[in-house]
Amino acid sequence: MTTTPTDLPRLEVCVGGLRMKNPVTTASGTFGYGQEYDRYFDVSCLGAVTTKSITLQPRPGNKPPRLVETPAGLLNAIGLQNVGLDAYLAEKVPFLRAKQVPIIANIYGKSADEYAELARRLEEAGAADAIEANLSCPNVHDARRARGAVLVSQDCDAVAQYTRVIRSATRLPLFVKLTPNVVDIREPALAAQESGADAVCLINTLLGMAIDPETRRPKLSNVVGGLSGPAIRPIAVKMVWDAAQVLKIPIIGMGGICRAEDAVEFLLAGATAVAVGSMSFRQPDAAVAIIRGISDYLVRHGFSDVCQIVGKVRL
Amino acid sequence: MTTTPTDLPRLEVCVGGLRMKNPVTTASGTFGYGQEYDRYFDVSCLGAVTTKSITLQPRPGNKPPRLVETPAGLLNAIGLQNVGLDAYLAEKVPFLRAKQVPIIANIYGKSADEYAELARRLEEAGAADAIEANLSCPNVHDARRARGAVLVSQDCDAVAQYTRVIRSATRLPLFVKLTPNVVDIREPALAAQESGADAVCLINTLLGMAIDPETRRPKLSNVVGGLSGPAIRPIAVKMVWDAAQVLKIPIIGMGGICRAEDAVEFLLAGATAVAVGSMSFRQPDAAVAIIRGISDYLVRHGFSDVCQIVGKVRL
Amino acid sequence: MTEEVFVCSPSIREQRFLLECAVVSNDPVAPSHYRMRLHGPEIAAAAVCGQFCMLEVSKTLQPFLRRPMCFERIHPPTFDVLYKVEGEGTRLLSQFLPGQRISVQGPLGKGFPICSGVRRHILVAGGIGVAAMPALAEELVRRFAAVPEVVLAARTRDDVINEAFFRELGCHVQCATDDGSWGHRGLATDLLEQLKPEAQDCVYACGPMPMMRAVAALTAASGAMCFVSLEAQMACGDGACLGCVVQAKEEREGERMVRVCLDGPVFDARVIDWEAQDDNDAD
Amino acid sequence: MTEEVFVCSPSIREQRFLLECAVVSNDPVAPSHYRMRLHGPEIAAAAVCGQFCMLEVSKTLQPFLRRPMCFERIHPPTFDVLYKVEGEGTRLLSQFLPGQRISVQGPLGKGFPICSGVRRHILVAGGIGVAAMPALAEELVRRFAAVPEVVLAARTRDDVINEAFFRELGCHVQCATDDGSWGHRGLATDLLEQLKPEAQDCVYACGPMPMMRAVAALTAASGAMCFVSLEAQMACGDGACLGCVVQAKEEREGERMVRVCLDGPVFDARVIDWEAQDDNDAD
Ligand SMILES: Cc1cc2nc3c(=O)[nH]c(=O)nc-3n(C[C@H](O)[C@H](O)[C@H](O)COP(=O)(O)OP(=O)(O)OC[C@H]3O[C@@H](n4cnc5c(N)ncnc54)[C@H](O)[C@@H]3O)c2cc1C
Ligand SMILES: Cc1cc2nc3c(=O)[nH]c(=O)nc-3n(C[C@H](O)[C@H](O)[C@H](O)COP(=O)(O)OP(=O)(O)OC[C@H]3O[C@@H](n4cnc5c(N)ncnc54)[C@H](O)[C@@H]3O)c2cc1C
Ligand SMILES: Cc1cc2nc3c(=O)[nH]c(=O)nc-3n(C[C@H](O)[C@H](O)[C@H](O)COP(=O)(O)O)c2cc1C
Ligand SMILES: Cc1cc2nc3c(=O)[nH]c(=O)nc-3n(C[C@H](O)[C@H](O)[C@H](O)COP(=O)(O)O)c2cc1C
Ligand code: FES
Ligand code: FES
Repeated sequence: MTTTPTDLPRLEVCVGGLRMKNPVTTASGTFGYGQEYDRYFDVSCLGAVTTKSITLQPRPGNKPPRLVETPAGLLNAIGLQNVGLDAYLAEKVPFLRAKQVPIIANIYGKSADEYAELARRLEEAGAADAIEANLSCPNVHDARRARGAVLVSQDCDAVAQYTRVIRSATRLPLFVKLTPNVVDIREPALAAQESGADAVCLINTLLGMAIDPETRRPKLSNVVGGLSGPAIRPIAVKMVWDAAQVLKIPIIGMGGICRAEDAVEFLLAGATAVAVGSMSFRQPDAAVAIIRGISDYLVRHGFSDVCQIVGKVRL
Repeated sequence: MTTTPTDLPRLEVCVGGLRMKNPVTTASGTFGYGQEYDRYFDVSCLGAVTTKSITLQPRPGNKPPRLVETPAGLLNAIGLQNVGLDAYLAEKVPFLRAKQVPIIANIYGKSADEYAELARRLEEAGAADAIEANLSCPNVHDARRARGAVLVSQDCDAVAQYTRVIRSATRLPLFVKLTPNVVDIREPALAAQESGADAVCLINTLLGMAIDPETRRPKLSNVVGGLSGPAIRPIAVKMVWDAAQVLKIPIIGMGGICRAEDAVEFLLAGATAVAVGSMSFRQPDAAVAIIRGISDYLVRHGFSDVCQIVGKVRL
Repeated sequence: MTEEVFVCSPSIREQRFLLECAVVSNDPVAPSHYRMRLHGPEIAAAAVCGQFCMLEVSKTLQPFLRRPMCFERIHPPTFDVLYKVEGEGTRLLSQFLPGQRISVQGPLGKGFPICSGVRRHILVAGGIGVAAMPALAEELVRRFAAVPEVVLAARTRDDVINEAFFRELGCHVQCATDDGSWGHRGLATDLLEQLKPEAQDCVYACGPMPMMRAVAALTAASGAMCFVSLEAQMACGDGACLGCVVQAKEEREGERMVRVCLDGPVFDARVIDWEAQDDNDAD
Repeated sequence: MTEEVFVCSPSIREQRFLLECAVVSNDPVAPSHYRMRLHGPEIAAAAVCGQFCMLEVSKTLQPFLRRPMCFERIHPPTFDVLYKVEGEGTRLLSQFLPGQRISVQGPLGKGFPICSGVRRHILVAGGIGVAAMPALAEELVRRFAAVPEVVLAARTRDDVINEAFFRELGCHVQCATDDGSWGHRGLATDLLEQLKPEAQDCVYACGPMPMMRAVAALTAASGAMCFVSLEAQMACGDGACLGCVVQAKEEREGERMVRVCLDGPVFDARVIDWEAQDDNDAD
């Protein structure tokens, strides 16, 4: 493709079969089902909308308090409160379909079969353009009792098994979302790739905890929560870079992306697309500014296509 | 012990055989060898001074740039630059001994035997009151080539082996410092305990990375660095709490402690003592304010002894 | 009566703005309490009493989240927020100077329902809860020429805010202080009890959790309507993060949790499961 | 000549302060450049030209680290810092108002050696490097009644700072701008070359890395003494973190790395391994 300096750069990316008109989606759980933010900007300008984790049955989530602000970050223990698959299909999908924005449906199940059923039914209903399997939610376990590797994606064999089962249930692009609470992110990432995942999503939140000195009680009712926000960005960039060294499938990078430069950092580290998470809470239209900023960056540095910078950190 | 409300609370703690007049030490690598900070306050008021990691031979460390500021944190890749054991003994110990402040000598070796030799020689020279074995430095490996579990403390068997070897070389209280880049901190912590450690130190920095979008190069010459500062505090508190559930030996807690309330958070989570790290860079006398603030906290809440709050988070 | 309650609730306003507003003034009104007047024509025009906005207290990423503040007064093109310095965010807020700009997201949430046919409107505010009341009082006066009765509770005399304002508006005002330095020595609920709210009356309350629990119990017993304005730790303010929930007494649309930011912050007191509320959340 | 250099260096001053200083003024002096005058009697009394201080630009934890700034002028009880808005920290700095307080740590590092017997003192500043020069010029005038020669390089005419100041001090001033809008069109080193520094002369330089490398090469060739003031990313400012190192040409006391904060920021140009310096660090 030839471009003249005045052409706008090409932002389109293809992530494991999902075409996105730009590399920016939203992080699951930080953007509702899109409608909440359509009051601030037209969400159809996004590369895709990633939904809050969907479960087969509605989930009430954890008791409050569920949020604690931390230095440059946020601890949450929502506990996957969500409307459940049926209500998602009936109430949330029509809006997103009317918007004609690609849907990455994030799913959570108590077993590989539940994930598979969710994927199958979402595909049947035409209610997703890609499936993101959340194998890494830190907030569905009782922290008072948990021990050892409790998240599916802390166990490479489990990642492989879950991925295979979900893979066999759907032809939609399948993304697997991993936890950063591992020794070496390359291992679960490779396990997902080898079992049929079309992309991996890095990173989910890091396990964290906060205690109120005045009451001497944990600040979260669930004791432990997941840490997100700019505080964790260096950790996320490192994991994306690590994984990009060994993966053939693309990566959706996330963790503390606040501005376009942060998104560019992830792209350079090796992410093909990025997700804006907690920053949407602070600035509901952050994703729009980031899309625009990536385009400006490419122009400023003389690139005609966003793919030209993916993984192009200069060592 | 009976106290009247006007008595000052007892701050003394005993950490695996090391008596500290208060529960506050400094984190290795953030306080030089004490002398640097004696210009701001009398370092003999500390519970102990923990030194920069000492190696058998002087080390030049990594090439610059070695530091990047990150949101509410700091990425470093110093690479264990230090004067080496001989210069430590000749130049640094006399000052600390004159100050009569307990010395926690942090050591780093390329093999278990090097650690053992360091511990033996430090004990012989009377140059340490406790040994902190840094089994978790993220900055001595070439990030471009590293793969899998590269830090000793990411491998429980290695933790056990190293601890046993060092243990056999010294009768000084032996502390083992662990990396947070593991699935379950309880495992290496237990391995250390069962192999003769007198305490564990949690946490070293988290692996992280930052890329400059303008130059497209890593911001650190060593590509990858260790993340510290308030950004990581919730992660550190969680790990201390996790480990405290299963350990019989005490914990020295660290990671983002900036103010007295942060220190109290670690004590409540189960640390017997705490270390002030990166915050000393911003506020050289932070540790003093923290000691004072812990005392004020105890008074305000009617405690007569700091040990009364250790591990006393109310679940 | 449940239907009635929901009928008179205003519909969710879908209009939301994200605007840089100019600070008109930002002055202390009591020890560690400030009032900030903001110029924000679109937000002021859209806001109703009881709704709130989210303020970006710093351009740096620390604090990371916006701070929720209810509209104390809504006088287009301006609106006021009254706030107490609690921590870092509100401390930063208190340092804004006239002429500076601050990013405001709002109006958010459901405000106070303005029901016709009410005999007495009784406003009960504890502590900084008084921030929610002036806009409501003005609205009641404007709509019904009603003269609300107002109960203001505070720690001490210096912390009693807006008393003169309510009197000038024609309200019947009673005060309570913990130390008896002004008005009744004791609780807001002591005074509310003396007012003997009945079935035709409507009580609006905002204050610490124990006060609101007591007001809810008292009104439930008397059959008066009662609306409470709740607080919770918030991230998005828009119903997206599901962080700000409080437990409801019954399932509503399959959920036991209601979101303070979207379903509230004003709730019919009968909706809330008061037993499940934690006193430590509010001060 | 190496000995000479170390002999005339001032000894490390062990006096360090950590003080809240009052902002006397904080005014723009050129596009995105400001000068802040601080009232800090102890620091001003202890500081020497070429040393620096670390400013706490925010009371929040973001930015987390202090910002290093050299002393532009030292006039006890006040001192000045001249700074360019580069990012968040300096932007916050530019928002301080007279009367506000800011935490200052200093004086830090080793300043410019003031050597007697020098024939010509030549000061070369590129960009914001000019911040290091006024205190030095004043000191040279005071100590030796010397009239330094000054070369100021900047991008464009508007960015030339302190020219009038140096002239009033009696210095011989030459300017260079990238675009030729003021003085010579070209580099500081063009002008330095014309000045033909010789073995008895002393050149003091502060500016972007390529400029300092060129100055070092030029003076090395001519045999003139040369002192450069370097920058590096800093955390502690006190020699404790080992973060701010630059590579030296030879091992000194067994180490190849020197710390900008403690061994510098002013170095004899011959100490530095110029090949190892990365142009991207300085702008
Ligand atoms: C809908 C709503 C409307 C509000 N309106 C007002 C108002 O008009 N005037 C006013 O002064 N305050 C109001 N608040 C409370 C106000 O948002 C908090 O006091 C403020 O966020 C504290 O921020 P901080 O950084 O100063 O304190 P922090 O340092 O964040 O915390 C200090 C203390 O305040 C508590 N706190 C922090 N954030 C919140 C929060 N979002 N809700 C409740 N408690 C919190 C913390 O748990 C802690 O105990 C409102 C809260 C909500 C949810
Ligand atoms: C000893 C010393 C003295 C200095 N004196 C002055 C002075 O008198 N006037 C002045 O304007 N500047 C001076 N600087 C540079 C100044 O410290 C940086 O410009 C400032 O820290 C940038 O902070 P920021 O938050 O605005 O930018 P950031 O957002 O932190 O960074 C913006 C850009 O500045 C670079 N930068 C950040 N920190 C430093 C640093 N410590 N050193 C060098 N580059 C940095 C970054 O790499 C980035 O490219 C000095 C630096 C040192 C080490
Ligand atoms: C309040 C909140 C809720 C979240 N819920 C989910 C979820 O339901 N499913 C999921 O896979 N990730 C969830 N996440 C994780 C985010 O999708 C994302 O991985 C993480 O927050 C890191 O990105 P950020 O730092 O940009 O927020 C949630 C995060 C937050 C803050
Ligand atoms: C600049 C720097 C150098 C460090 N050097 C060492 C070291 O030599 N040995 C070690 O065990 N830990 C080292 N650490 C880790 C700290 O001791 C501490 O574990 C970590 O920084 C977390 O604490 P903090 O967040 O309070 O800084 C270093 C940390 C920093 C920031
Ligand atoms: S604050 Fe996010 S749902 Fe209410
Ligand atoms: S800044 Fe810490 S050693 Fe120089």
